Amino acid sequence: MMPAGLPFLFYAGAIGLLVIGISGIVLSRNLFRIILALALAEAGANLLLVLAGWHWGGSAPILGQGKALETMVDPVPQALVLTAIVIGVGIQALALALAVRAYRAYGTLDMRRLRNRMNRDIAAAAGIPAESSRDAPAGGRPTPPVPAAHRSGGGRA
Amino acid sequence: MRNLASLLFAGGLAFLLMAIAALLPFGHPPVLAGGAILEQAADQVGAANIVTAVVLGYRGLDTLGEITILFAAAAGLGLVLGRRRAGAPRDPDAGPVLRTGAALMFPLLVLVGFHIILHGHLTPGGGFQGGVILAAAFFLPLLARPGTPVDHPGLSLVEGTAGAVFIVTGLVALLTGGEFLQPLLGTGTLGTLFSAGTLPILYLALGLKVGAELAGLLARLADAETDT
Amino acid sequence: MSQIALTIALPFLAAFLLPVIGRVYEALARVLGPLVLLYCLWLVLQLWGTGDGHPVALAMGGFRPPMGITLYVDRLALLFTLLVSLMTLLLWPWQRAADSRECALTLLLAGSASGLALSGDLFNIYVFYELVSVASFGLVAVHRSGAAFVATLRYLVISGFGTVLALTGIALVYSQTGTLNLAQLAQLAPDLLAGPVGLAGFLFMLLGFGVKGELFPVNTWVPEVYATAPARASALLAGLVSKLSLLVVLRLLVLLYQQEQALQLLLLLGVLGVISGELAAWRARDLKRMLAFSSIGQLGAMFIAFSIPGNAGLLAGLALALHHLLVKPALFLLAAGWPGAVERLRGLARGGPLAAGLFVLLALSLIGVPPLPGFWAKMLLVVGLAGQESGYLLALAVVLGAAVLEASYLFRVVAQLYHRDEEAARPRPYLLDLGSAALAGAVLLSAVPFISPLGDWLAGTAAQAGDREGYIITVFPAAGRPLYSAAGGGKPALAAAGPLPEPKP
Amino acid sequence: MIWLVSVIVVLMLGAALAVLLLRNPVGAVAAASVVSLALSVLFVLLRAPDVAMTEAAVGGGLGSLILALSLRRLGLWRVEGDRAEQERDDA
Repeated sequence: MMPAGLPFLFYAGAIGLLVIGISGIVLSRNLFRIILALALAEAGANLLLVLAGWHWGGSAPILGQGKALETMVDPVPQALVLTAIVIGVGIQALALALAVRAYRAYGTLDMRRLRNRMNRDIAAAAGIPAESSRDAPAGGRPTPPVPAAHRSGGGRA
Repeated sequence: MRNLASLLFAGGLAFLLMAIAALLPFGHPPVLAGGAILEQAADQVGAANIVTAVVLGYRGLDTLGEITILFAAAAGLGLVLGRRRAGAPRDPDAGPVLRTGAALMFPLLVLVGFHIILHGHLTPGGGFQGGVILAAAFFLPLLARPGTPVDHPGLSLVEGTAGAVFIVTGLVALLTGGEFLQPLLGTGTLGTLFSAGTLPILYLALGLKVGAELAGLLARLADAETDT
Repeated sequence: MSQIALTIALPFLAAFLLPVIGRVYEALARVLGPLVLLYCLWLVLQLWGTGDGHPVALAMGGFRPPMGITLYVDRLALLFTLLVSLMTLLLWPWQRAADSRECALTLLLAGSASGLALSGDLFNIYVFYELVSVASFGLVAVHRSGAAFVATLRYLVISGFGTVLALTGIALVYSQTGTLNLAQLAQLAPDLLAGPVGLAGFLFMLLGFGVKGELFPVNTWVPEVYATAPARASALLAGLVSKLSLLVVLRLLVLLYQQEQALQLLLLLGVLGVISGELAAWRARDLKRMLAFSSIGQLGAMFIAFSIPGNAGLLAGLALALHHLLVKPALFLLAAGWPGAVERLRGLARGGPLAAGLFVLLALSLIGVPPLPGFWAKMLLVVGLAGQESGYLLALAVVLGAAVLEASYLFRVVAQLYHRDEEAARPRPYLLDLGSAALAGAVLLSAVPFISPLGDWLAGTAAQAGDREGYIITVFPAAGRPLYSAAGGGKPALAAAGPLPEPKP
Repeated sequence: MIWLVSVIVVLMLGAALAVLLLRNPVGAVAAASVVSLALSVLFVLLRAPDVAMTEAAVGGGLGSLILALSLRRLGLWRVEGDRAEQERDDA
């Protein structure tokens, strides 16, 4: 017989990870933390997916160990999660590489500041005076300059 | 304003998630496609580890897509980070303890990695897990001696051919009258090393590809001086 | 018909081998991608010619549905596979062909886009969708400026967020039904997915798969990416990839969620997309941004069309999508050669009369001026909306208002282009882009006399795509039920399966 | 069983919160790998040994390695953080 609270605990873990991750993605301003939060939310979704095929008292889906087929848990979600984990780490690596380059270019990891700088560069490339970028902070100081060697040419013409 | 909107959005999603959590079938899943696979995997694929049968057999196209995503991520990463500047300084060597440790660990990790890959159709483990270990094995010496030049062409050769082996195995089935990615060579005896037809070959290709891709990715990320 | 899988496999194979071949024989690597795409194009055309127009289901790996992955080839999927090969070939990054990685990513985009069009499996759609995303990340960052990196990064974070939502949605659907096969899901949906969990699954999948379709709350990446990416990558994303996202939403709606709540939700998001996109486009001061925002608005109109119950909505949505697929990339290519801000386009028509003329033609069609094809697409939407109830009438008002806004901002650009008494600005030379745009304009014009047969053909395609029963019967021919349960365990579908080995005790 | 699961779930969620709340990025990376390891234990309990191995190797090992390497490239690899600079990043 299954302990009453057990599946609930698993689901609470999955939903909890998802909620923490999603709020981290949406509310955090530090780029590095957003990337970490993305991984957390993904882990929560993976756990939810494995739970979708799990039942109490099941055995691992491996033949030849004396377990009956009927007791095995659903192998499909496990295969899906294998795929999802590997996809997630690939995207994470790409995100970090981009974050490194963005940091080299603008000297900050603050998403809002990065966005302002980017909008300014885009406007400059299009030949619109800088004041038109609505999101620019009123009288906001630009971030401290990065060493010139690390600057890879902000806006492109 | 924007902050408030995103707060509301996140809050709404969180509330929705918690609300539906109460409605989920706790631990009583409807096993539909999975049940059919459990019943027939031994006959159709012949892998003792049914997850492997699903990953490489029933959902082989997903797995092809997945290694391709890793490939795309590695290519994108190379595109973003650029080439190494000529004459850029490198990190100093690690101490002798770490160097010797790395030298000792290398063969061990390679052995474990291949073992996990080649037994993926029998026991838990397989191409991804073994590939990660292989990548670690090749990254370890780099960590101990940052001056060692990374053989990126060699890695991309392994990566390319391993990926091609995976696809060509699938294409052979297509050209001999089957469907794309259909397993070949029969199923063999369940539970032995040479069983499950082409699955171990596919897993080996997959493991090598994942290993080479991750090793290249790690090497690029570790090299602090790429800039073009 | 099995060969249709080659449109997925061959681009992947070529992309894997490209770096290896490039080291040995560079000239071959340079033409390998276009050659493969040409072959795919030829293959799809041939299959089109030999097929009888009935949908076909292919079991990947020889595993019968619902165990294996199914590819579903109907007229719509075949059309999209054709368009994928054609568009990637036309928008191939010729100018930057030196970098093999960019070619490889474009090939991957083509292969995964074909996969997305063909796939009949929920998780397989997710995988190909992710591959499209990851390939496009690399492609939009190739300018390697700081702005491009930040834009790509924001695009990546929003896509990653969408990934999580889509995966959650799939998990919810799986927890209700225990299958991923779209045909089987279509059978089970009326019983199992009509509840709140199923609907929440739809919301999550819609938001997740809507990121590329520039759906309302998850589209903030659009203007930045299109402003910083190379014109060809922007054209591919706005023209092709967004339509594939629409295709996924279409399949979900038709097969899984023919419920009023799901349609209302889509209608709401579509209306919000139209309003926010067109208003922002009207306020935009540079051309690329304007095109990007207007693209959000136009895709919103397509979501509105899909939310109309019945085949009329599908037809309107498909017509709008195909029209947009032709016009928007061409506009992006034209904008590539022009200086960004609208004020700086002054008198450009004298320097480049062909480009300016093309712009006028495409803009007129986009606004919906008869007798251009854009008019007929909008007409279908308006007629479809007019026949519906209250919420749809509001959407009708929004669509009509959006057309007025579109006309106002596009004419602002045209007025600048043909401004007389100023020093004429000169466009940068860009023959290749201009040629592709001219091709689109020519296709647009030559479609005018054939509107009626084209419309009939499209109506047939939409009817086929909207045929839920047909989908189920094609995938499960035996009386529309899953084979394994009908046959009670059934025989293995694999020809290669040997005698049954006993599991070891 | 139920006690084990509840301890692990609490540990996992606590570490997840720590990922978002810790000021020091190195600490956040460490917390993220704790989440991965706790998750892989949960996967073992859920009878998913393949997934558990992958999560431990990819999430716990490789993911943390990638994060650490990029932290080093960002110049944020310091255990005792420089307060002022971090506040600039977090602000």
